[in-house]
Amino acid sequence: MQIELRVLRYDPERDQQPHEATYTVEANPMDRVLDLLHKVKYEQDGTLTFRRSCAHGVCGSDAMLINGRNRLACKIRVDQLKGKRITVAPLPGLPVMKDLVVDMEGFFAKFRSVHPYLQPSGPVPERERLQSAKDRAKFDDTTKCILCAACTTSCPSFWAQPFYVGPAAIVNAHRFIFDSRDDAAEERLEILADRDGVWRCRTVFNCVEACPREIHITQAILEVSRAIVERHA
Amino acid sequence: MAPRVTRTGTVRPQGGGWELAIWYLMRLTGLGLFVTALAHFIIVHFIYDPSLQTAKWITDERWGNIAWRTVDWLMLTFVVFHAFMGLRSVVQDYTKGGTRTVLTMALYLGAFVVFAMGTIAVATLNFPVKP
Amino acid sequence: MLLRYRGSEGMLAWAFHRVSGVAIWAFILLHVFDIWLVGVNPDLYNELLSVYASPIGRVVESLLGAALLYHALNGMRVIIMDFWPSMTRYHKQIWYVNWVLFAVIGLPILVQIMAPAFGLAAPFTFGGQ
Amino acid sequence: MIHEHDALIVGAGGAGLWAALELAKAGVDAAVLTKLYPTRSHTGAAQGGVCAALGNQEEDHWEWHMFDTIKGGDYLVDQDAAEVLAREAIETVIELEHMGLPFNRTPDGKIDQRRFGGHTRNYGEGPVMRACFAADRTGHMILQTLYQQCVKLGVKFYDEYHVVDLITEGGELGDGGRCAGVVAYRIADGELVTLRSKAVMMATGGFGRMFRVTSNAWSLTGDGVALAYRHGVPAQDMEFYQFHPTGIVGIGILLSEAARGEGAYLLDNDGFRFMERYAPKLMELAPRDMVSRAITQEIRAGRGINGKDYVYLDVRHLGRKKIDEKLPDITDFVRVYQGLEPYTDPIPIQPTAHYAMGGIPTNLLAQVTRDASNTVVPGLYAAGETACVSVHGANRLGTNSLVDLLVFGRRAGRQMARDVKGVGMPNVADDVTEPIRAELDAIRGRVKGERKEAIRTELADVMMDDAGVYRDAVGLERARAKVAELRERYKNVSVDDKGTVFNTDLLEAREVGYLLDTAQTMVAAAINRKESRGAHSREDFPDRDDVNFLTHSLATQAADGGVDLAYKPVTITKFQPKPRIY
Ligand SMILES: Cc1cc2nc3c(=O)[nH]c(=O)nc-3n(C[C@H](O)[C@H](O)[C@H](O)COP(=O)(O)OP(=O)(O)OC[C@H]3O[C@@H](n4cnc5c(N)ncnc54)[C@H](O)[C@@H]3O)c2cc1C
Ligand code: HEM
Ligand code: SF4
Ligand code: F3S
Ligand code: FES
Repeated sequence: MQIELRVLRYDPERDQQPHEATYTVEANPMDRVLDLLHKVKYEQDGTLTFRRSCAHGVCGSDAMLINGRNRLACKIRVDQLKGKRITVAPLPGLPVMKDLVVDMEGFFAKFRSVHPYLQPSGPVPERERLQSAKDRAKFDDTTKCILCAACTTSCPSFWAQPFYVGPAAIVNAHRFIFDSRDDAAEERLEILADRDGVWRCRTVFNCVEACPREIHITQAILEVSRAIVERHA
Repeated sequence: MAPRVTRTGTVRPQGGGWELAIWYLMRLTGLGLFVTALAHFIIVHFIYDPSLQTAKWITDERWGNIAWRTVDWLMLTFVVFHAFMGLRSVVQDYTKGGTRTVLTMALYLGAFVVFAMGTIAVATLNFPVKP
Repeated sequence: MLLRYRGSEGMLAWAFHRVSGVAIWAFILLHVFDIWLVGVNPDLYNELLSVYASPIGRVVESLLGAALLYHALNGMRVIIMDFWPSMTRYHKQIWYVNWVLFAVIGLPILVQIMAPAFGLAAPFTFGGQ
Repeated sequence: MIHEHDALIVGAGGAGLWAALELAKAGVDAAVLTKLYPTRSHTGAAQGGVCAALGNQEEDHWEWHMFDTIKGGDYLVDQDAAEVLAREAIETVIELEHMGLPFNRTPDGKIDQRRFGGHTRNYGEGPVMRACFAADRTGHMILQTLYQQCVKLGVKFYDEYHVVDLITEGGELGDGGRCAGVVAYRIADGELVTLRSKAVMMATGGFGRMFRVTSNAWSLTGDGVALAYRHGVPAQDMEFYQFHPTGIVGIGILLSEAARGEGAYLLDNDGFRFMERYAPKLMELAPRDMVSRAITQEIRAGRGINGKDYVYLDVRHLGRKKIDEKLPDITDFVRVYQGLEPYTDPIPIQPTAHYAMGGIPTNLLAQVTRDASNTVVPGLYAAGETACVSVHGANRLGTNSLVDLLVFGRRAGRQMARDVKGVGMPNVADDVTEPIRAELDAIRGRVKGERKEAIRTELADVMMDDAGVYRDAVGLERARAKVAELRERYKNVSVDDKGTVFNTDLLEAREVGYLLDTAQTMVAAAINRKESRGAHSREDFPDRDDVNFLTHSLATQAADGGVDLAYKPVTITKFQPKPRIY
């Protein structure tokens, strides 16, 4: 079948403004949007620029706005999008470098800001630190994050206030706050109790819809909020 | 406003417990309003018709009793906090810099004025009343 | 972006909540002012009251009631999730339930408020009337 | 622009990141360059697990692990290296746990372990639970955990810097020269950046993109091997390339061996567990080369599903609970990419190009060596898939690559930290970037050239068809001629994008060049190896020939643009070669 692929393009060396370019691509229903982008790049116009690497939804390179929602281009099939017209644009709310490539530096800075690494106290044991399967399960969901930024850039709170630390960073803080081996929860809760921390979440759930790893992000955020409340209680 | 998250990932904490308190009180006043504001609306629009609620009816009937005045004053307190703090977050979302500061201050001031007007109304209208 | 992004239930729920919140806020300003008038200038208040009781006033009140009811119900939805984060997994279901409650509670009130505007007697009567 | 660091690491996968941690801990001024953001590295795609003889589930010993590695590698493994691997696997896995890696847990809170292909108890008696895992996203967790630790220690990263050349001092690396740094292309704005350094480590991963059907990322184009090769460093054991038995039909996405580790079946068209014909003891858990060949045989015998070119992987009998707990990601892949439901449908699979056993030769300290007597190239190190120690020999066992990253990534970091103390900062001429700038400008400036896509797809086709699971002289000669032709055509390659900002078109063209180099060495070494061993399976020479070929191949660039081959002996310590039967 033929798909009309509309891509919001912008080349800082040539364009004043982003503009939409339309391509007609031959596709089959099991193709993914990434395949279509590749077809355009390899058969029609090599200047079309986007990031991609693993091509199966585990590296987080190719999150973009597809038919009005953030998704991974390599994880969404043509038949799932229904219809013969597909629109593609860069992730909302981050500076566009070129075509579908956005500047991720601010996003990663937020990730780093929540101290996303294990900080145990006490002596290092000879063998592994023991952890029950039940304790392990408490943060299982948030270990799945691939830092694709689909969530943070789908959040109206983030669009409104780019200082908002954003769902991805909170997810990664959650992963350590609820890890029984970690002893620095206090420090992270302090950071997230900031004005631009968890309180900016208005339970919009765009993040959850966008997350390609199906992480229950809002639940994680609210668990952190609750931990902050309990810490003060 | 300078970026508060730096390249090396340090954050300058701001707000401290203040944001937490507001967040929490938003929920508590929300719960309070769920009871008082909904009840209020039902009373004045469902049980009584607005056309009946003349100034005289208010002074004589509705606020003829101290319990109602207390409930309504409580509602006033909740609503002033809840609505103005709610609006504060809207303002803080969509404005920045000087505008934000001015509007936020205006909101705090507005909240005070509204709270004062409401309290004066509840407390002075034909007071003291018959028990 | 708000208009470009195709959010689903959660985003709608939030957008309505915010809009309704601001609308109620605006009304509260007016409402506190009019109650204040009761003491300061009862005649002016009564004049205002006739606007409230007019057909257009009734439409506005219905809208206000809808906003309040929606905001209150959705506010409870938010609070439930805040206190029991695992309920976020059912946020859509809660939202649908809210709309059912909204209809069940809202319709009788709507009829009651609007009936006089069409010259009909209010369908529900209570001791006070 | 010139930067300077005591040590540079090219690549931010598992191998590069661990090395960076060691350098940071030692207080060395080091930096990591990567053409992707670190968390995009393909280590994150590894699924099944990482083996270490912890013995948490049942009795196990590192000697058994060592033996399995050697036998799995069809005795081409250097046994001193295998010993290091099996011993240090244990401490590195424990160290990973200490860094925070969220392993699945046994009921008593220890790291959980599962079975994996080719890993056995008591020197081959039966499968053993040795693979430590975090659901089926072990690689993801390793990559994230190591990156988190790098954030913790403030490791310096050059994100989205594509290394396009190595800088040498005192001659080419193959002739005794020293590696003095790298030239990197900053993707954001096309700037060529010179980085001087006392020590450079290559950790650039594999080159599966040489084949049509592969589990590898688009970015895995053999950059490290090719760059070293261009400076005279040999490429070792290139003819050994692993095909993983269970890739999603057509697109090659991997369905981890963990599925079979948890008990999945392989079925032919009659619903028969055909592995019984090939490895009655280990069945589905035989090493990968055997299973891939078995599948190919079944398909050739017309027993593929409906006579087509695939067979079934069946997890239905495992039950939903086990599938959801232990294999959530791969079942998700099946749903998304095949539109099937693994609870109820068998999964069509076929072998997919997966892992390079060969690469840049190194010694046990991860120092790159340049000849049959293991002469060290000063200042150059390598670890991970791009390196060849060789712990995998002719065929890698499942999970052993992650172990390789940990053990030799760590060793590389430690060795660099030691080595940089004794040497001075090399001198680098101001104009080192000129040749490479000229090369890139030529590609960019060419108006009427050939599109790189044509070259890449033709390469992938010929390698898949003629240098795949089974090989023979005729096919390999065909491949050699084709690669030579493509190399000629590549001289005239051109791109659409003439800009400087984020020009992926240009970089992809550059990557095709790396693939052509690695393919050339692979085919040359494969033609010359007239035996079948591990993943290298010649139909015209079906038997292993220890008399003539118990040796590592070393491919270097010949003056005429062809390949020179040399051989170096395999280190044998404890285990004499025996027939490989499972
Ligand atoms: C789907 C899949 C599943 C696997 N499962 C397992 C498993 O269960 N167990 C197991 O043991 N092994 C497994 N493997 C194998 C193993 O994951 C890889 O061999 C290993 O992760 C390679 O790691 P690495 O550090 O060498 O390189 P990679 O992780 O591939 O990283 C390469 C790095 O080099 C950088 N780079 C490359 N070229 C350049 C350049 N020119 N300039 C700058 N930077 C560059 C990249 O940006 C990247 O950061 C699997 C592999 C695949 C593909
Ligand atoms: C009656 C008058 C009310 C007014 C004027 C009002 C106003 C507001 C406003 C302006 C907001 C901010 C919305 C935003 O940040 O997006 C808000 C938020 C909120 N309101 Fe109300 N509200 C009222 C009643 C209620 C009631 C009855 C409840 C619940 C029982 C409630 C619960 C909430 C909650 C929980 C929030 C926070 C939502 C969030 O942060 O996402 N409100 N309200
Ligand atoms: S939480 Fe989900 S959407 Fe957000 S960055 Fe992680 S994987 Fe992407
Ligand atoms: S979209 Fe944003 S507001 Fe909260 S629920 Fe998700 S972070
Ligand atoms: S390309 Fe890796 S997530 Fe899409």
